[in-house]
Amino acid sequence: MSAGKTSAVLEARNISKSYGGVRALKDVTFTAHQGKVNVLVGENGAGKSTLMKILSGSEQPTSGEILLDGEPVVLASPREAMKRGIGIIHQELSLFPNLSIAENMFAGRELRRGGRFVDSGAQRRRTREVLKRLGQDRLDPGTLVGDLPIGQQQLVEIGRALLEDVRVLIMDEPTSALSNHEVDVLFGVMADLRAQDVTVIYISHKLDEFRRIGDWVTVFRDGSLVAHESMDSTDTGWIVRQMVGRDPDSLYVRNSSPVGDLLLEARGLTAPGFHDVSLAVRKGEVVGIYGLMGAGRTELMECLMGMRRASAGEVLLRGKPEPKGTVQARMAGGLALVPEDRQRDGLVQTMSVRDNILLATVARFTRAGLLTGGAEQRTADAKVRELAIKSPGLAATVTALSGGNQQKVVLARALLTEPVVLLLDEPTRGIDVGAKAQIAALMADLAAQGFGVLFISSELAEVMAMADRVLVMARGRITAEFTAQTVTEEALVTASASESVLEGQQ
Amino acid sequence: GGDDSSDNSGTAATPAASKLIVIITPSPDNVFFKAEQDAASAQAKKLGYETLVLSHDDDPTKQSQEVDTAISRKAAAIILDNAGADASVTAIQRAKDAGIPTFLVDREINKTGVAVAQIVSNNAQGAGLGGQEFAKLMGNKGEYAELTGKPTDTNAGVRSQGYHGVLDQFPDLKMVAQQSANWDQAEALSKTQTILQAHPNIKGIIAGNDTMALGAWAAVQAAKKDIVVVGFDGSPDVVASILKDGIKATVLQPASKISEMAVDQADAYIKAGGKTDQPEKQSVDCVLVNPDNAKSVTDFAVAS
Amino acid sequence: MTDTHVAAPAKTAAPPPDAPRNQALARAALLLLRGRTLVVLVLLILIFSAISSEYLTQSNLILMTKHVAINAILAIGVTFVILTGGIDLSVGSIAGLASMVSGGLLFKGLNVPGGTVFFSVAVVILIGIVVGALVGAVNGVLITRFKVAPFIATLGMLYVARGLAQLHSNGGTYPDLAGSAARGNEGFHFIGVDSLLGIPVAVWIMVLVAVAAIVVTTRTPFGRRIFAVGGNERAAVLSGIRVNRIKIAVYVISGACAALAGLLLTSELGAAYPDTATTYELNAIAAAVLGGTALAGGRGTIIGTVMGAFVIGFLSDGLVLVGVSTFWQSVVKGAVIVFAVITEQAQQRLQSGLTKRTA
Amino acid sequence: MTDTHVAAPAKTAAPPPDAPRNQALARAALLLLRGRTLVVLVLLILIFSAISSEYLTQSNLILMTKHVAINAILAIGVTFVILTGGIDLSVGSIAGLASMVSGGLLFKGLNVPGGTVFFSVAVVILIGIVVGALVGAVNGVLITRFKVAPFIATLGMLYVARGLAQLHSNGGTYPDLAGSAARGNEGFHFIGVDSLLGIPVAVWIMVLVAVAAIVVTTRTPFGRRIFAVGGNERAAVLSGIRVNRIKIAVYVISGACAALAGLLLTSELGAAYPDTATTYELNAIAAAVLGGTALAGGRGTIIGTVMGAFVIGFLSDGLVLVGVSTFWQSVVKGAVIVFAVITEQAQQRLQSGLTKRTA
Ligand SMILES: Nc1ncnc2c1ncn2[C@@H]1O[C@H](COP(=O)(O)OP(=O)(O)OP(=O)(O)O)[C@@H](O)[C@H]1O
Ligand SMILES: Nc1ncnc2c1ncn2[C@@H]1O[C@H](COP(=O)(O)OP(=O)(O)OP(=O)(O)O)[C@@H](O)[C@H]1O
Ligand SMILES: O[C@@H]1[C@H](O)[C@H](O)CO[C@H]1O
Ligand SMILES: [Mg+2]
Ligand SMILES: [Mg+2]
Repeated sequence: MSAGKTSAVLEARNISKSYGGVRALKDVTFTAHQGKVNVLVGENGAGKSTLMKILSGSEQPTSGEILLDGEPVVLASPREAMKRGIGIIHQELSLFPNLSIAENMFAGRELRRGGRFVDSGAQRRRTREVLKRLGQDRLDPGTLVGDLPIGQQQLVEIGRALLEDVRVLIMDEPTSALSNHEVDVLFGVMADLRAQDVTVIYISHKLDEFRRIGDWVTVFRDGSLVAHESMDSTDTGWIVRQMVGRDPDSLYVRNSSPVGDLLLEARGLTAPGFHDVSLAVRKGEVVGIYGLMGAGRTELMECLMGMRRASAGEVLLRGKPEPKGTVQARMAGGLALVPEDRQRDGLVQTMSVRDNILLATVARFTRAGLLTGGAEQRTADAKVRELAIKSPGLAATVTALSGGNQQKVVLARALLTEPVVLLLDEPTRGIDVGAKAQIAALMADLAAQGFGVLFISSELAEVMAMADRVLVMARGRITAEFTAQTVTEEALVTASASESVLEGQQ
Repeated sequence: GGDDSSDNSGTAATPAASKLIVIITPSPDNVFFKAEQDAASAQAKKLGYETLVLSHDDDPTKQSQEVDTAISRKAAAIILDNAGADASVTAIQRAKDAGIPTFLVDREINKTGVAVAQIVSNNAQGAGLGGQEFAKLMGNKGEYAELTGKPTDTNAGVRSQGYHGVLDQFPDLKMVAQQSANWDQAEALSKTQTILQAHPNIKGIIAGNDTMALGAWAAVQAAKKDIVVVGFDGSPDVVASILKDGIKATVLQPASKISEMAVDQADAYIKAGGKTDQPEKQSVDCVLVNPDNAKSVTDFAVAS
Repeated sequence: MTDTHVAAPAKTAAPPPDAPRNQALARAALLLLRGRTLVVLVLLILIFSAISSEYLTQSNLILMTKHVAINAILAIGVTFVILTGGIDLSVGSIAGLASMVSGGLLFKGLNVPGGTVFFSVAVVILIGIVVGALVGAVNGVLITRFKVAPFIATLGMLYVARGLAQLHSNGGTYPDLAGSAARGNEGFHFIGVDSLLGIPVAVWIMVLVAVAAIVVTTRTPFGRRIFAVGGNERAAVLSGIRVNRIKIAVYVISGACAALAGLLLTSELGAAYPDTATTYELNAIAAAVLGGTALAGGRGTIIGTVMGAFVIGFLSDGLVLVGVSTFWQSVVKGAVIVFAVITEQAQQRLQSGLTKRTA
Repeated sequence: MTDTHVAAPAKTAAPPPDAPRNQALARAALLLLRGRTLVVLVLLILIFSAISSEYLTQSNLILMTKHVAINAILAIGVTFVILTGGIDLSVGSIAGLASMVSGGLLFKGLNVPGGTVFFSVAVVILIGIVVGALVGAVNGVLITRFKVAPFIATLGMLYVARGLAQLHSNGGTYPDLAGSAARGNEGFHFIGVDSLLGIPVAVWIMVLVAVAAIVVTTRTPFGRRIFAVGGNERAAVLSGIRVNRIKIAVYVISGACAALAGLLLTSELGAAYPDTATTYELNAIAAAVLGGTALAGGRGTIIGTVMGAFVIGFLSDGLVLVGVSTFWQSVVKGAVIVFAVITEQAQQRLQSGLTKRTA
């Protein structure tokens, strides 16, 4: 698609932003083209979200100005940005878990009846329409958002933005928790918006994905804007080069270690969310679980880790049943989990980067019962270097890190427990290409050292590239299993849609 | 569930036959009120009544609700050591309107014709006694501090006035600090300690009741000072302290006697079908307790 | 409305095939549990009326309900605050201050240059409530503009308002609030003592306040925003909700409710004293939490709070009525409060399924 | 371990070049603000000593510190609880119960078949503390196993423990705790009345408790886990932390501290009465929050709590010392508490930068 002749709607001029000692943005001048999909890419921590927060009024720049239709404007609050027609879908979901989907959609701008009262009937109707537009016909607008899996929450967040009459819609990684089908639906919606002359700013780490929809691409590196091109004149290789400053040949490293003894085995495992699941992970093996949103993969992982009680079945670690089913017992048996929702399950937001990294292993750093600061510091520092975690310092609060770097902190913690089998629930969600490659390499490396890896992914390309063996889950059951040699995209999609599961039951 | 036929419900069905006396006092962790409760309850039982002993913790609202309960239970009479001279009037009036006579002990209310009797110790007279003894112990000169009671209790004011009626006549007796310790022992301790810091030359502390005197005495002992402490009530703990040459004096209120009088009068009133031959306001004189007579004091009474 | 056929994958959002039955069961269990406060209340009534035939008489029920009214009104105000994730420890003191202000106006009038003015009872009540609302506004401003934690701001106000109440009369009591025809300020006993259609006016007032609060919380944009603020404050800001305004408003409501409760109490007692409603804040908060309001904010109902107030009130009165000793009253009251919540918690667990947010 | 495959730009981990200077500045500002409780304290001391020359004497400072000790010990215990995101309203009642149990053992001994046993003072104190710890354990079990909200569980315990304290003596006071040589239980006054090296034993005890608490919170895995539980309970679970054990432990600590405080108070008073330490919970929580402990959990320091207790204590005593009337004491105390926190909030804002999490 062609960028064609365009005019600037929203411009950022010479914007800089510092958080204490951290310069998140350095003199950035950025233009969003009217009626186009403007894609922003860059490594984790490059400053993309920071710029978007500034453009949507929730953060103020340290210096620089914002122009809307060529006029300088001050966006002092989200409310003001909204009044000027700038809407945003935040990277970290900002929903009300205690309210229904419909109430979330209309929070702050409720539909009224008689001027004074909330017209909840109308809200529900319009919510249903929006959900339908997003392919979520079955979702009841009365459902509490806190009860939704993260992918559906992300759709609610998207739906909110669609309800508004916006001229500029900022989407900060809206698809990080969505699977291919929902992404397709969303792209359809974006095409509609573009047809209505709405300007879209779109941030994503999924290269193959945004190339399909983007008109312009802007690349950030280390707080600076390093390139701005029309999508047509670029290719994937060029984008990755701009982002990481090197050639992108071997993005994914495949494991090729010999497979050994059984490390983790589940037999007939059943719990709310999944049914009669049996699987095995061996020494030196990287196993992927593919499936659609809501397939029950997260529940399965949590159950393996001892966070949920199994109603039937058993889990064996290195051939021995582990009947206790507590997190401690599973951890002692050699499991570690990097959870899907890092804000909810991963990070202790009040703690420093160092303390978060060491949390699961803190008891190791004691002498005579007291913590030894030196050993702690050394260990945490080593992990930060090893995983290239970009942080203002070990003592900084973990919330000061960019999303992707927060993810690495959780990963570092899990690795420190020296697991026999590492469980990763969507480990690459919200992670830049460089880091993805790193995680793939890490998984391969672990396998080579004789560990097992079990990971969840909703990205076809990723799961195909990284897994030695792929299990497919649908509706709480394992519906298919492939090896790296036998797996194809079509086979995965078919197995994950899996009407056959249903039919098989009836 | 109102269909069970215990004798409880039988009694309640005919109010005239009610044999329940409700006794309401402040918190019994002041032995004074405990003595009051115990004496009233014992006397009532002796006269063949059931009793319900309640505590209002100096909260007039709680008291009001307890009076409501007495009305609900169709009590024959209420014996009350009230929670506030003004804030108690309505509740007592309500009981009266419901045909339940109230007999006040220890503390007066600011209205007559509502309660059948207000039997209190003669606080003014007692404070006069206490003041005189305190002045004497001080040698009619020197700095002293006063701990006053709960501001909402008339007794606090009457006693303070009574003390000053005597003490202010001595030009060399100088009050350097006056604080309310709300009748409370721990508060009296802490406040006295601080007062002793501010005024190291204090020679005496006069307290509006005995719990505060005990708190003050603990502070004096901790400071290892030679300070005259005088209280008011005649509680056993203070009497014991007097015998050990600790606290110097207290003013005994015949608490048990007052309670018994109230119950006796209630009984007479009930039996007479709602008539009394006693005046509403009755006061019983107090007795000074010092080392001379402390031995003969037992349970708020001086053996004569 | 979605019977039109869609591509297969979208269906994965639907629950597994056996869900409808399970869900119906879960919903029934939830309904039962939601009524748990009610169940506890009914249990209390059954137990007490088994012990004393006086408990379940019309007159005692009316009386107990009147006692409940004051705590219920306080608790309704506090519920607004808790729903936003705040807390209000100052309600007892605000009740005391309003009591003294209104009591003073009735008893001794207002000194103005050239004499003393007396206001009608309606105006006096209004002034009392406005005073409460103003103190609440100060709480709100401290919490929003000066970022003082609600616990501390309202704890400070607990002391300040109580001190002001005492200073108002220099510690004394305004003993007589009957007013006089000459001053045109008779009739204060109406709200706390009188009855309408056999029901105490105080109970009617409680009903009015409760109904208004239910409408506001469940049917108005303001009400829904209260839940939004309590559910996720950052998201509320990002949604353009004026969070500070909402917060100030709930403290104003709480202050006004506290003042109203204080005035009812004062009218009932016929005297205003500065210690009115001391420590009532704990009972009010307990009623709200007993009724299912989450202290973390975002979850709760007014009707639950009222039920909670009934449990506490019917329990306290019952213990007194059946003649349980003061000391045992304390023990039993504490135990019942905990017990009632153990059942409440079962509800919450069922309601929020297994994925509980703990952030 | 995996730097083989990807030559990831590891240097990105380094902060930008101009960071050190800015950071140093920010750190200096933070340090100044962190001392704000200290600043408020110094201000208080300056003001009071300007009014009264007796305020800043050695003996008065010692006395005030002794008064602080009791609240500080309560507050340290409560801080453990608040750090996990809980609250303990029962500490005042636990202090009262421990006071009665130990007081009873000293005054009348323990009735056993065949007579009455008296224990030595050390054993009596130990028993008191164990009672407090046990009550705390009950709180912890209610909160973890029965999922009762901490506010409600400990509010219930506030009533239950107080009731038990009253039942212990049937409402009465144990007036004489001096013991006797014959019974081998003399010397209870040591902890509350005596001094060592010119400093009251109670103050030494406070110092010991504070130092132990600092070490535990900052230098042990247990302490680290307390912060984790308060910061994000789910993340703590996933890190293999036994959240329930940690929670029970903090309530046990809080109960034991409360009992210790109750015993100090009792020793000082020389008498045990069931209303000992009524409403002290509010002051204890206020000290913790004044000292910068976040009620949401996960943030706070013991040293801050101790400072908070000093502010409250030095303020209260100062007001009495300079002869401010009771009513104004209340007003000023409330205002200072709020003021001190306004400055604390400034610190928090600086500390957490601009992106505050509110979830
Ligand atoms: N509140 C904050 N305090 C301190 N530093 C911050 C804060 N917010 C962001 N930063 C820093 O600013 C930089 C840019 O972060 P930003 O969130 O904009 O990155 P991003 O490009 O969106 O990354 P990602 O792809 O991981 O979402 C990072 O180094 C981050 O650590
Ligand atoms: N809190 C909840 N309440 C009710 N149902 C839930 C809840 N959480 C998950 N589910 C349901 O459980 C099933 C599995 O959800 P889960 O989040 O495990 O899927 P997933 O395969 O991990 O998908 P995703 O890719 O979104 O992580 C779905 O049917 C989902 O709707
Ligand atoms: O008369 C009593 C006693 O003195 C008691 O100690 C306090 O309250 C007063 O009313
Ligand atoms: Mg980002
Ligand atoms: Mg998942």
